[in-house]
Amino acid sequence: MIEDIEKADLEGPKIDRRTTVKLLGASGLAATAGCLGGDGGGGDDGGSGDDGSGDGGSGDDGSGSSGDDGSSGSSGGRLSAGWMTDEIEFLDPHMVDLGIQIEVHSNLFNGLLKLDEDTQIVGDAAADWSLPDESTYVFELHEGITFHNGDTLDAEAVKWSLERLMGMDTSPHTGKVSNVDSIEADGLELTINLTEPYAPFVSFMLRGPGRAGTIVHESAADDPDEYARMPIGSGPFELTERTAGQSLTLDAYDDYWETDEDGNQLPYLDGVDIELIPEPSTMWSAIQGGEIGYANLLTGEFAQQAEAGNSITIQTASAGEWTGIAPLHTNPADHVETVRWISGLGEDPTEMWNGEDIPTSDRRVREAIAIGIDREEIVERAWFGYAEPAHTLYNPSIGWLYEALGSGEPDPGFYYDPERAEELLDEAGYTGDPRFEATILALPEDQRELTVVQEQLSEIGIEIELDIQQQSSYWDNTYRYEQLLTAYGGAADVDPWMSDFKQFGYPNEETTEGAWQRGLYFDEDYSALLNEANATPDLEDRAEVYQDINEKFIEDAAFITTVFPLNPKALGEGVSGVGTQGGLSNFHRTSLDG
Amino acid sequence: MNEPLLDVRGLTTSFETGQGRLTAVDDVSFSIEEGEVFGVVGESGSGKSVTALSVMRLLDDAGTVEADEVWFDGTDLLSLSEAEMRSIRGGEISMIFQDPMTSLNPVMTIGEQIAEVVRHHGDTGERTGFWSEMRRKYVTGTSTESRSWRRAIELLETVGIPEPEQRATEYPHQLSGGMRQRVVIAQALAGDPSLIIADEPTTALDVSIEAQILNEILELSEEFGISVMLITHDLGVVRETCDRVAVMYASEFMETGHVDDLFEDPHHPYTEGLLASIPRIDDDREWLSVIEGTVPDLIDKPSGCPFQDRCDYAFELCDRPLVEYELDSTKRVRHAVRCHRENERVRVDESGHVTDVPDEAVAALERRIEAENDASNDPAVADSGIRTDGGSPTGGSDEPERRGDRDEY
Amino acid sequence: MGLKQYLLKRLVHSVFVMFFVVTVVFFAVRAVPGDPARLMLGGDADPAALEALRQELGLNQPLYVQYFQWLRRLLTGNFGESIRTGEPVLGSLAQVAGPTLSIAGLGMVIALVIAIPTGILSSVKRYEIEDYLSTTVAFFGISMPAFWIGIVLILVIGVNVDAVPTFGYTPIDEGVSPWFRSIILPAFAVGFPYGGILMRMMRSSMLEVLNEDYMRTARAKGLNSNLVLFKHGLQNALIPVVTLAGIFLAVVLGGVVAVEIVFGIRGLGRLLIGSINRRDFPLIQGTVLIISFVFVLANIVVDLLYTMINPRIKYGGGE
Amino acid sequence: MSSRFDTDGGRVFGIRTDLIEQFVDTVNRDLKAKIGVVIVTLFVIAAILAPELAPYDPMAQDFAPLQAPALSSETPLGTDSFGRDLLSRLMYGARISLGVGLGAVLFGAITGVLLGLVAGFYGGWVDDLLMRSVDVMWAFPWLLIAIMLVAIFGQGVWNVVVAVGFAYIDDFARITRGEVLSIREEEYVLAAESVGLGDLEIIFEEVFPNTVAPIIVQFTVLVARAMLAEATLSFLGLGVKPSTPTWGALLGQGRDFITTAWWISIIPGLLIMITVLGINLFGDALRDAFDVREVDSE
Repeated sequence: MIEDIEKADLEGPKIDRRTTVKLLGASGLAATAGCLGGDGGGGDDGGSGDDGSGDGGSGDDGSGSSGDDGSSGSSGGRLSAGWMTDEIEFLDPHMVDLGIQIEVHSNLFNGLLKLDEDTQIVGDAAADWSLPDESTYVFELHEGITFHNGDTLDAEAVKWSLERLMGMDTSPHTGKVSNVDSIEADGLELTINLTEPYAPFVSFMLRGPGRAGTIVHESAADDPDEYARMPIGSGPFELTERTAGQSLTLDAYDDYWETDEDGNQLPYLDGVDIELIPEPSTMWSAIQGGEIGYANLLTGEFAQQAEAGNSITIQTASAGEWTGIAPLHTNPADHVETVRWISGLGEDPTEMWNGEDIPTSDRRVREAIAIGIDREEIVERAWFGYAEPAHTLYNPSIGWLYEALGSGEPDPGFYYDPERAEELLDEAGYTGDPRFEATILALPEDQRELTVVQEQLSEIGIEIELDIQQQSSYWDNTYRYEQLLTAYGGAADVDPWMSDFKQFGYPNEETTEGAWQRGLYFDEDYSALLNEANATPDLEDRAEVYQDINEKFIEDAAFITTVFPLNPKALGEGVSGVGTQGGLSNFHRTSLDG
Repeated sequence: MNEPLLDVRGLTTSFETGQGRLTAVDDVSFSIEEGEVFGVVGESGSGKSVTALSVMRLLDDAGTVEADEVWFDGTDLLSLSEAEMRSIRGGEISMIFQDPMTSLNPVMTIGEQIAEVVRHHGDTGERTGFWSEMRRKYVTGTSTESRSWRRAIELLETVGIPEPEQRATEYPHQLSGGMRQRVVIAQALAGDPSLIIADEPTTALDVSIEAQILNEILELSEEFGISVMLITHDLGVVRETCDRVAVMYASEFMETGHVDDLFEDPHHPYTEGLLASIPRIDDDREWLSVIEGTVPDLIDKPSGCPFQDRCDYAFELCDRPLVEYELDSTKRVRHAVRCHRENERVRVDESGHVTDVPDEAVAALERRIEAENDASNDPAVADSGIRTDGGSPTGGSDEPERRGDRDEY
Repeated sequence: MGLKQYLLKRLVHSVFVMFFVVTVVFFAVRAVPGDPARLMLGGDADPAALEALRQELGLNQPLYVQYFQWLRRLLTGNFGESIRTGEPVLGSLAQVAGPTLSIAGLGMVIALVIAIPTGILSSVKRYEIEDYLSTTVAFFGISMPAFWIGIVLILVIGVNVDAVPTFGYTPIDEGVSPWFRSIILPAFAVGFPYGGILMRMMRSSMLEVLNEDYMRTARAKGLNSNLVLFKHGLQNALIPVVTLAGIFLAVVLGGVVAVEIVFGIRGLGRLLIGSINRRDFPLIQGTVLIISFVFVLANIVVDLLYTMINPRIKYGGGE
Repeated sequence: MSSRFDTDGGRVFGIRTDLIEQFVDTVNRDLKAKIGVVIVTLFVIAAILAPELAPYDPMAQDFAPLQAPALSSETPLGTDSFGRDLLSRLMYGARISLGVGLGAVLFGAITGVLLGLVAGFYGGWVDDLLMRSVDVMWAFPWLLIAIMLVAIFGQGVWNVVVAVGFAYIDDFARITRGEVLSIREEEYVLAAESVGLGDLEIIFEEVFPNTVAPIIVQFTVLVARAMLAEATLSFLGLGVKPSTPTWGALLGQGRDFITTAWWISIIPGLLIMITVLGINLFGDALRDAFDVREVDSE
């Protein structure tokens, strides 16, 4: 059962490369129109513009069967939805970086582009777009889009939003638009000039995980705090009430512009009441008892229980998430200035490694760890099957690349081979018992996975101690480089840039490359390849470059990938049409039976 | 002669302890006349208080009380239901306890502590149900207009407390020790009793006010015609206040008689010892040093005289079960002693020491013990015996001792 | 000492205690690793953005400057704003006070309702079946952490009884019945362990009272056993229980935090944990101030209550 | 003699032997005390001998996950969600749970008793200062301490010991101070002073031994509570390291499986309950032996 879903999930969400390549104006052919979006356009996608379709990434009914559920279920009503979090503090898309927040604001905002249920990039507010040259994007906006306060969403509004982001000091996403040279707005036509060709740019323009392209209303400038609390967007729902730490009330926006294939106005629901439920067992009780009709996340053990019954439907989706372990490549004290900059702590790096052996600085040790881990077992034991083994870095949400590298079986990749791992360790000179000891710094949510890893590594002679810390101290301590291993990962990564540029690139203060280096992997060749890929908008060519990047990544064992989590999302009885692509919870086409 | 107010026959009280059965009161009989002050004197731990509590049936489950009879004013207290007994307690019979600090409830006003007795035993027309009482205690307080409260103030005045209206609203800790004991007396009077059992009423008090309090008790009981059972370890107090007195030792009554007879002509060696220690009896602990030896263990108490180990006059009969010997009835009231030295067949010399124990003395004693055992082992026999001879514990059938039974009262 | 004087003295003392608590907290939370700016930017952040945000939040100023600024504002009744959301701290505190006070309050009532009757019953029927039963129940409460009781309650009652929601809090102004139903399970989870402790205290306290002379006096007055027990015994037995009830407030608070998480209710406990986890300094300081205020206030209330039910004690006595 | 206990008796670990005799007496007499002693001893033995007695390595994920208890199987008490043997984990857990419980209370007791002794003995401003600090500690949310310790040192046994123990300092300080105040003016203390003994000697030779009984009683009461506090901290992610088996952590971790694999949290729950019961009975016996009132009315 689970295998089926995963398979379907992995086969389903991929960019139709033929189409996307054409739309993105690759192979030097300029000015090819990308005719996308919901109403009436985009021939060969067949309903792919939908935000929520029947069963998104879930296996049972196959994907893409959006029509039936959507049109028949426009019965209205309110959905009560559980959100597994303690708090959703702010929803200003330019400030938000957490999946759980993105999941909410994907219902409140439009982006220029969006992910459809097959995780393909399609137009959102943009009905159409073209690339007159490799560094210029021209977007044609839909007509009649309005913000929740009635203001018109036109090119001028998008320009304002992007320029706001460009001017922000404190946004984590400013870097995503730092290549923008100028923006011109003319009615519904928006022209963005980049300083140079920049491949990831199109992903940044996605609503939700793209972060940067989500269109913010200009009232955000008046009172940023209030805007972050009660944002005004143009999405199918507007936020009308919130109780901090407890609930959010989303009401349908009556003048929402989008309609389904039959011309029914979206959304179908009258509203969504989001309840914040931080405790997994409570979430499970709540959906089991029917108090909520939707859970944005169930932990694996409860998802299994749900699938054993038949009243609750589980939809799994990769939220562009990957997990792994960053090994310390080098002594931080040898790179004082660089490490100072990366850490942002305003202090010199630790000198604790001076004269100390750093086992993980040896490529063979890193590889031994990487192949000493049995990812299939991790998936079963730690994730209850709700994950895919990550034999390399790029997650299934980046469909085109995932597929190009060999999908579930990338080549090269890290594959479980404990004998080889022990040989490597022998070669590296770690022959004792234990071969060596290491501490791994991690977050509470990594606990299950690392408990399994710990046991697996102890079998090849490496004793791991878990140092589980709360987020607050984890983030600081990861930049102190006081442990050999750091559990690390990413989420909502829909472009390879989001997974590698800052994480593994060669540190560069100008471009922020390598700004998040957890392992201090300083390799200029690797960096050169990344930059080459970033300057290659053509996906096929970019994928070619990525073959090399991947080879280098595996060869150097730059990072030890573990799994791509698949978030189980639960739909209560009678609830259908939640769009869970990219790990989102889009209620655009959600309906309630009866 | 009138029926006595209280007539107790064969009272035995015991407690089950971890180490065995503790006999706190062992086959005790006594009676109290109307208007009489009856003293019970003995060391601490001799069972005086337990005797009183047994009569009041206040020992709860902790102790087992057995008695042939406990007659009070024509009713057998043993046959009363718990509810009927409650109307006796605090009403017909009230008690004054030793330490006024601990025997008064620290969180209730003095007025209410007295008034509640008035309410429960008087005819005030006030409601005494559970919820009415709880309301008074926790919600509204006692109305100062109520009859019970006014009566409480009267009583405070009667026992000589100045500013009674003010005092009634105060708590026990705000009063001096003497005042507190007056309050206890007022409380004892509140139910209009015919008998007050005062258990060491002055022990916890300063010597200087001891006399005042005793006088208060005696004057009031005389004024209202109340009998008093005064429990004390203080022979001086007994001599000054009591009409009759019983000397208690190791859970048994050793000698009972008129206070003058007892003081002038003590027959029991223990009584003699006590009297010898009078100058120093203001302190409990001094007693032991006067009479050498220790009080026997009351747990699994052996038969025979409990005093024998300490007694200068001990002889071979002392380990036989004790029986009561009535002294020559030349006295106004009965004078009884539980000491085999009083067996008329036993020869005693000038100094009081036993010189000869003839066989017939032993035989007579055995017969009497046997008879008593029969009586107590067979309820029918015991019952009939009690009816015919007025419930005498000495009610054996053995001739030589018959005389003791004849002129009782 | 008069009541006013006493209250004044206690108030001064309380302010002193609270001042020290928050001062310690002020410096302690800043000494601990964890950068609010980084957390705000979602963990991964570019060094430049971090620096800019720190500047904006005033986190780059010397500690003592920050401290005195905060103190000065506090003296004017300004608790500051959350550095995370910009919302006034006082507003957030007002919001969470309702649920926490409701749960803790009802929890205490439940604890007392369990503890006092069973404690009395258990002492009166010492070594009888009633005693063993109540003691077993008490031990059950004592030995189960509140969060676990909460989870079991949700699974057993919340899922199966429609009238009782499994999570969330309904404010009382939306109706007493929905409010009550939303807090009954969490309150029970908090109150049950507390009740177990109180029951044990009540039992031993009552056992002691039962041996007191004044109880014998009461029986000697001819009062029936209920009156003896409840009119004469109860208040005396409550005296030590009341004293300790205040001390055990910490137990309740510890329980409330976990229970709030289990029931998805945002109260003081979760606000505290959340604000610490996010290093939202003004919010931490505000929350700790309120919690220490509640402790200190509870202490005063317990003292007053103690004085009320124990007429032997003057204000400020008991020491 | 006005001292509470005869001070002439011998001492073992500062506790006079007459107290120990009294305790042995109580245990001999009272069935409940016997049960308490048996339970406590049993668990302490299991804890100490866990490495010898436990059938498997408590960390080894060698079995199928979520096996139900079956006495005849390899894993008589079942397995957890990682396939670890629960019996072994519970045995090792006894070690840490009891250790943390004892350690935390010991920490609180040592600190609190010292504070209380000094405050009560010297009185005056020393007393004021120390007792006000204790007030501050009391009003200081101990969860905050737990969080900060974890932030600095990461999860671990010692954090729990310190954080939980911290909350008990004020209990011990107050009790000790109260005892000291009542003993302070006793003849033998005054006598010791007049003989010219130093303060330290008086405090530890004369004063402390006479405060020890109520402290021991409080100690037993709190050990049980400390074990539960550990469970709550583990639940909040502030407890011992996640792989460390403690009963509290097992109870908390098992909550997600309570409908499918009840044994994971019910069995440690029962063990905690039995231990708490045992410790309480043990404490009751101590209390009876030392004649300490559980609650002081004044």
